[in-house]
Amino acid sequence: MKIEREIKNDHLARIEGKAGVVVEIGDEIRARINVTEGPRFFEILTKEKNYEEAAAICPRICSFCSIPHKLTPLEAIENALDVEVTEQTKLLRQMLYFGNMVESHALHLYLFAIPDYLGYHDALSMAKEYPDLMKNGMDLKNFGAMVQNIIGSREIHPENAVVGGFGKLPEQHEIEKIKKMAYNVIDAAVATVEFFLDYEYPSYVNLERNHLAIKPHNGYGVYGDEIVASDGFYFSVDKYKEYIEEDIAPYSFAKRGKYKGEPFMVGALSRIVNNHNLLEGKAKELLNSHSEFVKAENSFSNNFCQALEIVYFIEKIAEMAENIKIRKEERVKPDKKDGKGYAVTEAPRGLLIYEVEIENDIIKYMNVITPTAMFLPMMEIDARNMAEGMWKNGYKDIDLIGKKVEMVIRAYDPCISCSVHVIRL
Amino acid sequence: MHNVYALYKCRVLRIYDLTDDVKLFLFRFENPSIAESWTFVPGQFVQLSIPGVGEVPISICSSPMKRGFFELCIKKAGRVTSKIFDLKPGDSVGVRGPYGNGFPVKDFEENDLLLIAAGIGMAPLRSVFMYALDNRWKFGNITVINSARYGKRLLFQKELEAMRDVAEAENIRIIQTVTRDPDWPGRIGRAQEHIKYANTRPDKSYVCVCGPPQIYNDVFNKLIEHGYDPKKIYVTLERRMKCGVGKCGHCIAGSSTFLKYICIDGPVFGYYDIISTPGLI
Amino acid sequence: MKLRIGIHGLTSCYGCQLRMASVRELLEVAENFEIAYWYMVSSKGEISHVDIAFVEGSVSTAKDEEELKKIRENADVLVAVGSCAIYGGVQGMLFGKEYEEIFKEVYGDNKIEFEGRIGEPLKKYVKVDYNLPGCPPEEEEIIYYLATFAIGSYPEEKDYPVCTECRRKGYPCVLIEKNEPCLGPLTVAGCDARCPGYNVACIGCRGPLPHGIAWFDSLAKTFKEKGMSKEYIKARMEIFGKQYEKMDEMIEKVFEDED
Amino acid sequence: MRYVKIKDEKVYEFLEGLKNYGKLYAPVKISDKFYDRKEIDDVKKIAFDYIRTIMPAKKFFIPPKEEMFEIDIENGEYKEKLEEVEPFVLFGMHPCEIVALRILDGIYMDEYADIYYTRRRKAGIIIGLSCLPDEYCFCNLRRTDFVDIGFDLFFHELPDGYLIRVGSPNGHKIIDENLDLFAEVNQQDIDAFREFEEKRQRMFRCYGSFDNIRYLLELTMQDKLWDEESEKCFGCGNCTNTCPTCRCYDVQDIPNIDGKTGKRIRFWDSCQFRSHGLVAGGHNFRPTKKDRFLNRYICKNSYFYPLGTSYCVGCGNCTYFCPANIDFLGNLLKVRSTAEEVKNA
Ligand SMILES: Cc1cc2nc3c(=O)[nH]c(=O)nc-3n(C[C@H](O)[C@H](O)[C@H](O)COP(=O)(O)OP(=O)(O)OC[C@H]3O[C@@H](n4cnc5c(N)ncnc54)[C@H](O)[C@@H]3O)c2cc1C
Ligand code: SF4
Ligand code: SF4
Ligand code: SF4
Repeated sequence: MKIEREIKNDHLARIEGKAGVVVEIGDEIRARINVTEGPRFFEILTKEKNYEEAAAICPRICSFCSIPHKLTPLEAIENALDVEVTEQTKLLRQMLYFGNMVESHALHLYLFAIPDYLGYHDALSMAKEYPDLMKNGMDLKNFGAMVQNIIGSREIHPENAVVGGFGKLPEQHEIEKIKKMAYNVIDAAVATVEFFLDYEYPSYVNLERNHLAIKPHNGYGVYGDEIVASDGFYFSVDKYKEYIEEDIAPYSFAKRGKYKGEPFMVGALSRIVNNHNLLEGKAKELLNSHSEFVKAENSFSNNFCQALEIVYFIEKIAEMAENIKIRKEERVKPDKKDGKGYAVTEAPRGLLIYEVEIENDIIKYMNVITPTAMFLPMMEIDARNMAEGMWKNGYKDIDLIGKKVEMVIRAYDPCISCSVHVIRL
Repeated sequence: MHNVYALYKCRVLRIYDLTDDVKLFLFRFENPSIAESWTFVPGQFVQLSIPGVGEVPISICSSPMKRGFFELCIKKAGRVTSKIFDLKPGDSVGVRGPYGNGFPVKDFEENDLLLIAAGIGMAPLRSVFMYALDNRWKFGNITVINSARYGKRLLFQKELEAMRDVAEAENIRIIQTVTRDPDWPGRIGRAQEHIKYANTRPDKSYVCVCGPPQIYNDVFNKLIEHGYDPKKIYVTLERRMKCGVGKCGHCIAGSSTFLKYICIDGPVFGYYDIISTPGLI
Repeated sequence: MKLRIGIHGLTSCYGCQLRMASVRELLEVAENFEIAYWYMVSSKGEISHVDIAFVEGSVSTAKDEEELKKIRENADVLVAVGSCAIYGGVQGMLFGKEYEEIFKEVYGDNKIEFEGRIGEPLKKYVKVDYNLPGCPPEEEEIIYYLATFAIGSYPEEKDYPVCTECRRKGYPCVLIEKNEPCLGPLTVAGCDARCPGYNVACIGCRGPLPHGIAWFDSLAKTFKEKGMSKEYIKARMEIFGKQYEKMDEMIEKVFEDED
Repeated sequence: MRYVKIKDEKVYEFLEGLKNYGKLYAPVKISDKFYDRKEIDDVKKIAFDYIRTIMPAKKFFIPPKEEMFEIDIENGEYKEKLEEVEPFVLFGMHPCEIVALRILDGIYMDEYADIYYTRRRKAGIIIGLSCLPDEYCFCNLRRTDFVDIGFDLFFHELPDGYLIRVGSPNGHKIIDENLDLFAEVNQQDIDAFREFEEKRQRMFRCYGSFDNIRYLLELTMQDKLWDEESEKCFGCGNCTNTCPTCRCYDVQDIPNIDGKTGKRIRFWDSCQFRSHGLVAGGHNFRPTKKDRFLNRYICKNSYFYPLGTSYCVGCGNCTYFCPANIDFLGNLLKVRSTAEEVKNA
């Protein structure tokens, strides 16, 4: 193919991790996302380690979702060793997880995505002219961080969550603090949703697609055992290898997921598409009054859905904080030393699957599939369609097309570090 | 109650380059009543603060006879001293002190005085020297041995050189020597090798030594060989210091039978203190 | 005059940059410094001369190396940020193994057009002026480092272990009390002994103490006396300490008589 | 000396009443094995049988970290930062710790009195409590096992209450203001007190004279014992941090992000750290771990002349809280003092 024009960006800004994008325009239009972030081989790093240590290593896959990368392996390990954690532990973990959702979404929207919408290079310059908007973002982020600090010991790489429970339980007065703060920031969350109502989605990326999301245990949660696709099919996590496969492209250290051989999507949009009827409270009201902003076929809706989720998770945290009365309890120690376990959760960017095999307390096999690796092929298609749509409609300004392609990518909130932790199937 | 860590504001009046990494600073107290009452004994030091960076102990190197002003001779060594080097006339710093025992200059009176300095060691000894000049009639013969590795590292080299001739007439001998500088036109060799050229009478002399810890034993041996009285030999020591007033514990040195704070029991110690106390130097 | 700073990431979890981006004083940082380059946060700017470059991540690809050298050439001062940049990070654990073998284990016979390698610390490639430890670094320290630079000075690096902060905080010692393999004694302080404060033994995420004062041997001996196996001790200590000179040797020494 | 008695049933009422004199701090159990002094809400939580706390009482007078000055960098000024000091009561101080405080007094309230320490010291009421030693205690060797001064009140355990010694005007005041809680000391109490003291004396690990240890230590500094023992050491500073008389601190200026303001802080330091003896130009007065290890033995065994005791008060904290299991007293005994170890103590 003769290449007429090329858009090449070696290092995409405002995403987590290192990737580039290349769009080639010729008789046909091609796009590819080069994942240049170095490989880190987490499956090998955790092999031959005691499971406690493995669970401490996993969060280092990615800082933005270090909570999911802590809580999901913990669950897989606990499943392998038949550890049944207490109700209180489950609740606190969920709260911790929700805190991470709020922080991760807030950071992504305010630091990475919104500057695009308003035409800024970064949030810092945006903050000068939109101080209130930026303050909303910081408040939401700080709230999420606070929840993680209190329950998880810190907002990045939480060491307090351990197999069987927690090293130390939060104090009741800290839970009260969470509750109080949750009510304080809810308006900022609603304002975030409203921000997106002023924008329309580019139609070039409209495309029917499959959305995969968890079937949550309770409510619009993050824990579950089954994965549901928008084509109606569902399967339990231990069968994941039968339906989700991954291949390798020579231009990427990240592997690339396919569901039944086709690219698919995961993340906030997929969750809302599949589980919207589980939403409650303000988030539900907002969804009902603005349902046209949730477009299953358009990945730009992902940002709107993230904003909706922030509202939902803050309300949920407040509700949980309202009800929880901290009881002193010891962490549950496993009786078994061997086993095989699976776990799937909804990380901010979508499905996260862990599989472990333990022998005599030592990890013999670990496999991780991250959301970004799953949606990479879909993201590439959308990026291509964006470029093609614009080109065919007469836009010849390559820089502008490049910017829009980046926006598509940012809408997904890809987590490149996650994607190259590197998987073995 | 007075806060011993509280600082007096001082302004830099003048800065002189002594060598490429040593400068001489002239300071003045802002507060007139302090300027009037503040005094010290040669061998004492101050704690000097650069706001936001930190605090360091520095020996005073001028004569106490000069009221309201004092000089510090500072070598650029690390975080704080580098910032001190950036000071310009008119800038202000925080100072407290003076601290330490200082040299027993009153005892020195009516005796000869031998000052032996190596490297930055000239800083505290210059104060003794200046004091002796200001009170010339109280002292006998005086010799200053100023040594360094290279000629360009000799502190106060020009100042001392300039007074050499006049000084001889006043029974003050100035010996400047370097150890590693082939281009140096003057004397060569370590400080102790020049003790024999001093004009001081061993049986009538007090000796003050300051330099890196490694030189002390050699200097002591030479002095004793020449007949100087060990009881009358003094050295000034250095340690890490954070308070200067015997609190922070960093300068504690010595052995279990003789534990000393360099900051309040020193920095000036007698020869017998040194030899009976492993760990002091 | 505002200092020009650049913030960069090589291969890592991006936690150090995220921590920098989420400090409470972020807007003040933006006000007091000219941020010349920060790809994670801004699409403006390219590598150009800066007063201070902060670099997180380990060198894990040929591209990382190239980028790092370019950063170094353009920076007066270079600060290695976080455990990856200082010791290679968790991925640095593979140090000593063959890259090709590991690659094969993961990617099979597939070829990838970029050259990867085992993660190594920055100091193996360029001169590093200061280390800002942590996994990720603490907010307070990030601000301290920046502020000391801002006033024309530089930071004092800590050379004492987490234990001392554990004691200053009054936490019960998990090593003495529960015989848990706490790495606090050889890990550089700065986190206020967060994990022991949560009854969790320190895994040494901030990396071993600098200046050759991380006593892996003494600690391994104590662990051994508490009944831990050599494999276990090694596996734990290497998570953040693999590329500390002599770590292996020091542990071997303790078990010498047995083998 | 004035003596009064309090019966068991009145003790909690008395403790509750102490809150009128300031915030009440006393030892409580903080984990399976450890105790620490905490502010007391419920006086029933106070641990009367504790032996040692993980943080020595010095924390109340020189906190682990404190701000000394606010700095105005632009104008080159340091403004002293003196926070409000409220009166407080330390209940349950053992003799060794009371002596330790007097040593700190000697250091901190000398000619160059430290204002931060002095203000807190003046605000604190010290109430002693008798104790029975464990195998780590050797206050008897240091002659700090009994205190005559340095407390306001001192509680001695009796089978049915406490015999109280009154040690200061403040102590008298507290007794006088609560007179109805106390009884006269009778012959039975005196017998019980004597019995307790005799029993206590029989429980120590070693007996004999220990003062000569400083000469013996100085003479044996070259022994290979110190190579072997320092090899085990982590250099972590737990010994100095938990020592009631170790008081080294470090000072740092911390600028704020605006570069215009900042604070000067001080925090506990330790001679076990590399930088403790480091001076500019890289010279280190204690370059090896062994130098640093020995330094503590030297320092602690040297004399604090104003009190006529060694800096070490024999509390055993440094051994008990050493994660490397290094036995301070054991090592001193190895350089052979004339004190004798009693097996099966
Ligand atoms: C009694 C006394 C008198 C002195 N007189 C002079 C003098 O006249 N001229 C001169 O140039 N230098 C003198 N020094 C040495 C001077 O104090 C150090 O060079 C200075 O502290 C280095 O600090 P820095 O921050 O620049 O170096 P860094 O190495 O960055 O030091 C960091 C910190 O360590 C401490 N520290 C480091 N080195 C020393 C040291 N040698 N002594 C004490 N504390 C140290 C300081 O508290 C300092 O804040 C004297 C030292 C003492 C103890
Ligand atoms: S818990 Fe760990 S960090 Fe704390 S004192 Fe013990 S060994 Fe040191
Ligand atoms: S205690 Fe250890 S593992 Fe925990 S944060 Fe500190 S250095 Fe990291
Ligand atoms: S040296 Fe040890 S035994 Fe002596 S007072 Fe200090 S902690 Fe107690």
